[in-house]
Amino acid sequence: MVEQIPLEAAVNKIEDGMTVMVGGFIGSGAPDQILELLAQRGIKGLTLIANDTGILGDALSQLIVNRCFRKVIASHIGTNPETGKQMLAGELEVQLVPQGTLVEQIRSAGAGLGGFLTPTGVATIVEEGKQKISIDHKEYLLELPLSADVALLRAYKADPAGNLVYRRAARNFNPVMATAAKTVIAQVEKIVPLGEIDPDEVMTPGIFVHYLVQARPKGVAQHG
Amino acid sequence: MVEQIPLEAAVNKIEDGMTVMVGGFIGSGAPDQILELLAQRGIKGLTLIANDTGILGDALSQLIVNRCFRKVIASHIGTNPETGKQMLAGELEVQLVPQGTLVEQIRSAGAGLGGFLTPTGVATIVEEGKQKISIDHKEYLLELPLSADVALLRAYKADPAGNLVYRRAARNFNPVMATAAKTVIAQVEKIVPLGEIDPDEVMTPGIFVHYLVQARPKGVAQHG
Amino acid sequence: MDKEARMEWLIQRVAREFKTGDVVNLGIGMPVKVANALPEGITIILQSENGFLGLGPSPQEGQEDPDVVNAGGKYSTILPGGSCFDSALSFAIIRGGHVDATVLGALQVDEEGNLANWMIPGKMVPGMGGAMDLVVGARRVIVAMEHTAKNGTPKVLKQCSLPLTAAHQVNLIVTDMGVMEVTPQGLVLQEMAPGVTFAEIQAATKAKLL
Amino acid sequence: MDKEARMEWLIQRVAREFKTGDVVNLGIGMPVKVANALPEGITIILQSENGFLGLGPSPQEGQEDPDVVNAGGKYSTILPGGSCFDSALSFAIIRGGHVDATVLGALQVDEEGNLANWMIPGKMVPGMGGAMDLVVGARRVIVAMEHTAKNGTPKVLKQCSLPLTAAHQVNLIVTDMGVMEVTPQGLVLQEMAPGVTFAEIQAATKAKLL
Repeated sequence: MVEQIPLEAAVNKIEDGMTVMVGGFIGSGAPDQILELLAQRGIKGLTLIANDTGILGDALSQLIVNRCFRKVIASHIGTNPETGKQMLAGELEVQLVPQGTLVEQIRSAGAGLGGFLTPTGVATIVEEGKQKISIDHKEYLLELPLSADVALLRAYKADPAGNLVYRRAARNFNPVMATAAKTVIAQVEKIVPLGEIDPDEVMTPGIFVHYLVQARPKGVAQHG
Repeated sequence: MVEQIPLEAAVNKIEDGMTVMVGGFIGSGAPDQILELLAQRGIKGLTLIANDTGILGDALSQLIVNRCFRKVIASHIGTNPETGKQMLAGELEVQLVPQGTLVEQIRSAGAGLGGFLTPTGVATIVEEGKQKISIDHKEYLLELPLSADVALLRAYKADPAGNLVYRRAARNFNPVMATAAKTVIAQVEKIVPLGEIDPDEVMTPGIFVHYLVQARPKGVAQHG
Repeated sequence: MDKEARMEWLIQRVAREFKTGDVVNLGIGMPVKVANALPEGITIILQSENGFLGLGPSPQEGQEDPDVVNAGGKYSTILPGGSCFDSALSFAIIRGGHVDATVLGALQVDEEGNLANWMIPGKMVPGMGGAMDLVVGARRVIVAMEHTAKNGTPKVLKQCSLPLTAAHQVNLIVTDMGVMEVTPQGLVLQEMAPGVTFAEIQAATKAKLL
Repeated sequence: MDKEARMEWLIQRVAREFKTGDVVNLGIGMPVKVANALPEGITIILQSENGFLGLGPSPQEGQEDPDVVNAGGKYSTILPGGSCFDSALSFAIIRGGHVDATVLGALQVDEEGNLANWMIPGKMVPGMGGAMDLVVGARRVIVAMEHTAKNGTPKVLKQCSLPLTAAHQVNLIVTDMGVMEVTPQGLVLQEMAPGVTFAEIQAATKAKLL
């Protein structure tokens, strides 16, 4: 059952040491208000699963700067030099995963699969420690599912049933992460009455969502 | 590049012996007009990949009655008794696959994966001949991708770029099959001008689609 | 109680297994009747494995939408707040543990929670459809069936003899004679239908009832 | 020809590799300039791996949509006929062979078609992003880069020494000095930039040019 809660209550759902998935792609479609408040709190020891670690100055990057993570699993950290600095200094564990593998690992967890075979990463350092399986004389890596305690998402609109609709490129990892965490919290621009979102328009069915946080309006209206 | 062609031209793309995916779920969302004409032609030796073999009297069932298939890969054949009759008489090869495994096999092919691990079918006859892999002390079957020469789909609307939008429960296997065949043919209720389908509304991006067939209007208008 | 009343009891009994907000997939046939028997105040979300959530009652005559059918191919409705999706997401929902309960019929079920409900070799081979995924993926698997076959043969067994749908997945068996929970120790009889005695239900069951 | 003119030649040359309707993913940086250099009459469909097809030019000032950014995080536009999707479908498109060509930069590329473009151990470790999937999945992989590193060191080698992005996947190498096709026999020099001699390009290349 989905519940609409204030931003503060959403942030309080996240505890030290948890594994947290964060939607977004270099900030686009990231739940910035949840991340901002989380960075202000003294949270520690999180494991982050996300496409990237944001771009220096944005909400997600602030969590890196504030050293809230013990470990980062991402496909790209180049847009936030602080992540690489902490990694090279041995202060942060970073596991780099090909983007298509990362999203498929998350999907795999959400879909109850035990893993999948991908040609991506064969003959690279990505294959280290992984089982290789040949199908029709082609080599694949067996990649395992990736789940989280909490998924922090951002959507354009929601209804009281928790159905989510994303907008444009802000969709990215969000709908996939919605399927793979014990607790799913979505920051949404607007909440519309039940029945106003057409069943064919829904991108994340409400059964995946536990908490909705209505975003504070920005100084400038973003979506008309 | 997508091309709009007449029904007859679409049916002519299908040759004896091909492997054909057919969208739909007990007729709902099945490309009935393509299937009807195909059944009238003397096509032979096809392999069918579909959720089911239709319900006796519908377009897909007619292809079974006319003995157009050499082999059927489906999750359920109970709604068309003719399929079971031919199978038990040894006249038709039928491979029954759990529905979730079937759709995932098709997705796997479309997504360039070498296969996936599923808990479905473990300790049943579905596991026969398949590799079993344990992950975290849980057993999974390694299921392989499933692709086709042609996918026959049905959509509600399309634009000239080939983007498809499905309606309600008629979506089912259609968008997944769109990704896994060399040639993709969609029977659509209507074709709207370019730009009229919002990018967020698209369910199958046009790059997957090769041919659009405008459906003949029915005696009774179905979708307003 | 006559047969019909006992079947009605069965359906009412299954309907009491849910709490508001539960996501439930009901098999074709008898299980689907459970939706109409929910206790007052309980609202569940029905999943239709052909591709939507928010399965509603049958449409009124003349209101049928050819694109809204349930997994049995019958005209249906989608309630406000419902959502449609493709078969890949539908089975991600099912296999991924996002369905709280599924209710299915059975040909045989045994004291280890094994279920056979999809084929009789050489005779009835309709295919498993979505049943194997549902039984493996749903958090709680409830078998709802007549206690014995039409000819009186027990269907609740020590060990299934028909090809399995899945092993060790059934949690609860509700029949027109009683309610049995599958535990590591075996089948624990939780409840009997009104008028049924322990001797009667045990006699109609091949497994020992605890 | 000066450096700038040769880089312009490179981009024009890459742009001639496409035919109308091709689905193309262009890497960040120099490859993205290829879109503006397409020969007249050629229309390709650009994929942006963060989640859409129909990537258009940068928006005019004041017209930026915060939800429409390219894979480099820069404001972008979506052309009519474009479509948005999640990252799972985006990489199904990429890995599944539905992208006709990808154009990427390289740190090193060798005569076997091996590519290194994602890390220098201990120094530069930005991550592979979508590059490993693109290089494995795209039907045609085109490397577009300056022929040598800033210090003049060859980047076209007999064998890559940096960690690979993928093995045996590069089809064509286009640099500011020439165009090399990767074949089972080795690198076949197809074309030289205006004013470049065979001796010059071979001297700047560690692999033998055929």
